[in-house]
Amino acid sequence: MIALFFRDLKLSVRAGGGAMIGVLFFMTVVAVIPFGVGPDLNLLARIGPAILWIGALLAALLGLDRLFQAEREDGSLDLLLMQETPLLLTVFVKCAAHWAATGLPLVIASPFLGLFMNMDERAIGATMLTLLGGTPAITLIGAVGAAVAVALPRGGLLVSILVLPLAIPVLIFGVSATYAAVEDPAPFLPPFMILMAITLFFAVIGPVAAAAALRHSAD
Amino acid sequence: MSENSMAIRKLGDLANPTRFLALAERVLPWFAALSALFLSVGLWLSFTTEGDYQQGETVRIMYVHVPAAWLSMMCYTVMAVSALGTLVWRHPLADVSARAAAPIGAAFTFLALVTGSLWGKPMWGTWWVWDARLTSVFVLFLMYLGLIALNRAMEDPSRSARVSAVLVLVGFVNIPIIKFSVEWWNTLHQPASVMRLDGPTIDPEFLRPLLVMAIGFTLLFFTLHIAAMRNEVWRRRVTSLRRQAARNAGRETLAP
Amino acid sequence: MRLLAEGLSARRGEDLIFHDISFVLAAGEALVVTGPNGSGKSTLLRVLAGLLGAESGRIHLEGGPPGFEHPHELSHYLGHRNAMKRELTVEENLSFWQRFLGDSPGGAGIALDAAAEAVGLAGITHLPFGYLSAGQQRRMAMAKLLVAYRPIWLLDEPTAALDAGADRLFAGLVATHLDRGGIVIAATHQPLGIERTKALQMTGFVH
Amino acid sequence: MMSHAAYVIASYLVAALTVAGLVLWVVGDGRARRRELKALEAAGIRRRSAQTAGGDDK
Repeated sequence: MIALFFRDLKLSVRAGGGAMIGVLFFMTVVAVIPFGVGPDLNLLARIGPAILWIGALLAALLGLDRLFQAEREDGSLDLLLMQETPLLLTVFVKCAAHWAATGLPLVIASPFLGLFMNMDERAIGATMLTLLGGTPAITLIGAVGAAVAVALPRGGLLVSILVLPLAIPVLIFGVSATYAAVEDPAPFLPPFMILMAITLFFAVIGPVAAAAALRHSAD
Repeated sequence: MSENSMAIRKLGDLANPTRFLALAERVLPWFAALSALFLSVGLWLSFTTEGDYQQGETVRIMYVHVPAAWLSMMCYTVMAVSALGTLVWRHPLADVSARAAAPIGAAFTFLALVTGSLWGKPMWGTWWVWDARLTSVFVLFLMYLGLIALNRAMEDPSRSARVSAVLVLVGFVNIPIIKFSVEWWNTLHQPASVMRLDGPTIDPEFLRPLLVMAIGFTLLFFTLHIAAMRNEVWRRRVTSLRRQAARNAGRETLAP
Repeated sequence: MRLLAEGLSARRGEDLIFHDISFVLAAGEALVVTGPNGSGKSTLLRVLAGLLGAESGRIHLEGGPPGFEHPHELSHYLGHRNAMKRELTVEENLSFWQRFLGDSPGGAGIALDAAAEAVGLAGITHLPFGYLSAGQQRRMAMAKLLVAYRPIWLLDEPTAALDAGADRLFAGLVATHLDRGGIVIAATHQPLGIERTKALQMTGFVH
Repeated sequence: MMSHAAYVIASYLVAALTVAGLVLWVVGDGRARRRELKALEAAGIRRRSAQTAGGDDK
């Protein structure tokens, strides 16, 4: 299993890997926003956390469709399916590797983009923390979509369409926890705990559902 | 006629990567030593000269910020010229040069952005504003990263060369925008004070360390660029040798 | 150890691909499945590998190691595709599968270099897999069968991209595996050149 | 004014780190490539001629 984790990590940083593309997409999306809403620093500071979250959500979805499709195309998926090791463990490890290669860089890049958005230190810290807690959930939800769409040609867009509605709760609680940390009356902890609960929930449900979808997609 | 063929041979010689490697071997130590010399003198000067009465100590940030910003544009210009070389003259080293320059340019642009940010906080009270100069430099940074990603995404360098060359040339539009953004738009960023048609307006007290640092950084860039080009030539050699090895492998062992 | 298939039939969509196939293979025996295109050779192998559900019938193992319910957990499957990553070196690919698959009880895989040697491609394991020719890639995929031990080999058109020399080499590998008490099921157009084989002729259905 | 000194030091530090990173990358990359060439040469693989080996594999 450790071997699988490191293989996927290696693949994502090798030529054509998705690790760097995700961060680049994140930066580009966030950089485009001020052109749209105008360079008003106060406004940017107010909407900054939300924009970072939406950007991270979109960037995290970017490479997800390849999660199982690449394995299927070269026949590795057959071998992964055949083993006595539970398939959901395999799926979970693949998700972990995918998150480490694409989700974690987003979390690390978010403070820099927070500065661009004129956010203060508190807001940046809160955004980073909520992204750290929330992006695994996006990956795990995305794994289900990727598993469902694995046998489809041009499944890439479909994965985003399938996954985005499911990821909305993550977005809601991620953003509200961040705002709760910045604005005084609202407490930070309750929405953040709900966010963590969502992540844990999908850490269980995601691999199970993805494994079931993979089993039935075989032909 | 013989003159013509001589010229062609000359061009061919220049294009020969083996020649380039030999040349690089010879000039690299000199470049490295010179840039180290200029940078250390520049560092000494930049910490011993007086602070500005208006900007105080922070003026010292200028001595790294301005050279880095200058290099971020020069590096892109080098890449654009290389891209022309790839598309028009089909010079084999041109693509090598463009590829090797991209990460270095990205690093210097990053440096310009960070030092600018560190300068902006005490002067303007904010890390970042979305004014024309800063935004266009940030766009330049994204372009560098995009080009690096494009170069990495394509396995075969001879095919990706033209594609990325086209992209580099299209992106060159950004360079004059960066240069003149401070004059065309009313921005927070101060206007140019060194590279002006009517001579520098900057006090000689600051100009001296700045120039020495700029020369040092430029030399450093060329040192790194030549070394990175050499690495790229080697990398391609390794690739072609490996393909050759793969072709040879079956034949020996299975020949009856 | 015996591998038994009883009354297998499989369906793809609405179409019945094959019907009522039974065989028994003891340790050291090979089954060569032949038949025209579309007669269901690949489907049969995928059913045996547990990748497709059988419409009816069952596959089971007698006298196998305890704790393994399904024969496919004790099987290598070499499909049409090689299950190797182009971006990684041969060595990285093989060592990944060696560590990921692990050995089944009753045997041990051989070292990577020895496996590359066995398929006649020693010395190029440091190359990215994508640099190899189609035949070399296929041979490296066969090396995968050697680095982790599995008693049952399920081979789908194993020699499709191979030249005559590699064909013989592969027949040698299969023979060695059979000698050690393994079971081989291979679907193929070409004769494998192995003795001690049972034959299964797939006819398919005429529509 | 003390805090301003911190900004100056920070920017020089970032500059030093960036330059050091670049130099390390270039040197390390060069070392690795040279090692690979050596290994290939030791394996007895040689370039057919200086002309064709510009990396543009035909």
